[in-house]
Amino acid sequence: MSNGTSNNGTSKMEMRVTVSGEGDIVAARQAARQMAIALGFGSVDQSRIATAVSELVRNVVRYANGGRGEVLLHELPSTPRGVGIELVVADDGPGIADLDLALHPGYTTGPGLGMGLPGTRRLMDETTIDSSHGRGTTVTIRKWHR
Amino acid sequence: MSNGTSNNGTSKMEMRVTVSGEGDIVAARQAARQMAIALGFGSVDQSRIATAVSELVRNVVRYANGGRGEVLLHELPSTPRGVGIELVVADDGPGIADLDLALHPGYTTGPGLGMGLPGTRRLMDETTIDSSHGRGTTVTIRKWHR
Amino acid sequence: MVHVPIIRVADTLIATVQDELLDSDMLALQEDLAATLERSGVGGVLIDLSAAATVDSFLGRLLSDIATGARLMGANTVVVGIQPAVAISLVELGLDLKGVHTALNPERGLAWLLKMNDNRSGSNGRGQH
Amino acid sequence: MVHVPIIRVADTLIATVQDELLDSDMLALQEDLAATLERSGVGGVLIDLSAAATVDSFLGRLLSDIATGARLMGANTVVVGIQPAVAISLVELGLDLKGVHTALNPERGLAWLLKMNDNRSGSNGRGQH
Ligand SMILES: Nc1ncnc2c1ncn2[C@@H]1O[C@H](COP(=O)(O)OP(=O)(O)O)[C@@H](O)[C@H]1O
Ligand SMILES: Nc1ncnc2c1ncn2[C@@H]1O[C@H](COP(=O)(O)OP(=O)(O)O)[C@@H](O)[C@H]1O
Repeated sequence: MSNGTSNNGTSKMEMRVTVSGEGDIVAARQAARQMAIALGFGSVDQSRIATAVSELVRNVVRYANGGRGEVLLHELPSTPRGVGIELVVADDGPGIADLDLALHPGYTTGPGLGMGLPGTRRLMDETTIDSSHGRGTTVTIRKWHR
Repeated sequence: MSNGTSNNGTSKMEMRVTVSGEGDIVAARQAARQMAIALGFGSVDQSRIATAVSELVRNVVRYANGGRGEVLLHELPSTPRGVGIELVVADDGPGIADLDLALHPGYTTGPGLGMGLPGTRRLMDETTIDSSHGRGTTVTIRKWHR
Repeated sequence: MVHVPIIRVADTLIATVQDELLDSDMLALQEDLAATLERSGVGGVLIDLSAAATVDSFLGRLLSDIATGARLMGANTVVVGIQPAVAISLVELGLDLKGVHTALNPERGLAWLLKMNDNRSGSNGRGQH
Repeated sequence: MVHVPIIRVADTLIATVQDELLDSDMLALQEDLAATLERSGVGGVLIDLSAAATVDSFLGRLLSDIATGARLMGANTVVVGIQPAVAISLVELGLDLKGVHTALNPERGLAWLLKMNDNRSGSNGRGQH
């Protein structure tokens, strides 16, 4: 794992967590919570964000090649919707062949509950999944607060 | 939100609610209930109509560009079926790519339950959805009473 | 933003939902109830819906979520006073508020909570639902 | 690797989960609890989650598995102290920890275990859930 934080008057906050094992599930959600706190998110939103990150990074550890991937965390330019945080969880693994199926609650090809992807969608304001068979998986999630 | 009501001897009742945020979900269903009461609908029909409008306007807030759209409410020319109310909920958003899927109970691409469109169809006498990918969405619903 | 007041009566938190609340008002109520549960340590939550003229799928799901969340924290929830017209609309919408215990009025709701709580700390039951 | 301590108080094993544990720490706790249950022959397990700021589907399922495993060994499990924010997130994630008994705090949790144990050694129940 490696973190890099930069935050001064003009630039936006940004962090990166390299994923290579189960310890990085904890590292990534701590980084996410830290940034959420810095951006002024309340405790319930902090928890929602940390939970979603935990699910997505565990998927990288479980399903990607060698459990390797990367998490990018950054502050979004503020919009009428308020302050926003974006997290991008990416890997070069086998990808998700049938996305509709993977988003179905209870669907899993592993040892899990199959709630990670559908749950993430409910926990966050926006969830985009870019994946196809053999091309790796990139999940981008966003949350705003007023 | 902006309301305009006109009702005299010859012309039909008409209202309009501009949708730009979650407050307009409440505004639109209040307008719908008000018109339903004025047209003599009973309390259960009032509730059915308000519930359907609530679902449709929340969809605009959630899925349309910038959560913007419009609700037109009007009295229908009376027919053998009796007095009728028509509500048109329209937006210029991304549209619905697969309407059959969207009408399936439980299908959702957002944080909801996926009951809005199929439920609306059950609550109202007539539901027409005009939408396609990239062309916005217009849902027209009608209810009559003797 | 409208604040839904939460009052504590003996071992129960009571929230009376006004009519025509915003989604964000209800989400705030969810957070308030959870935080108050933790602080107060009471065993029951009663939500009075008798003033709500419209309950849609958002509010319906939120009521389920509040009840499930309270259960995870160790408290029971009862929803009381759903209007007849609202009940009919909810059914047609396709919601049945599964997992949410309901009662006709606050008295009956409180009686149920009392019974559930006796079961939890008392002698004869599983206090589960 | 972080070791979750298990202490025995009368007829109960108490495990206090720290924040930010690894999956493998929790799997080790599951094994430790089962082994300690067998050795000690106590009738109850209390898991205190009040320090856990994040509970995801892995931990949620593990809690269910621990409770079910303990039951198979003849002991009851109660999970106490789930934080308000965690309860709301778990519900949105789609978990309700069905089959896991919960209580607001250790006192209430112990009272429940006591009652369940009375039922076990008494005449009217098997202390099941
Ligand atoms: N990063 C990924 N790479 C490859 N497949 C994935 C990835 N994330 C999810 N999947 C697939 O999607 C399924 C559903 O994921 P999810 O809803 O998180 O549940 P779970 O992780 O419990 O299986 C997984 O079982 C797996 O088949
Ligand atoms: N106005 C709209 N613009 C774009 N997509 C929409 C709109 N209304 C509905 N949809 C799509 O149809 C799906 C089903 O809608 P609905 O049945 O109301 O359930 P929900 O709103 O809970 O998702 C939505 O998840 C969304 O993908």
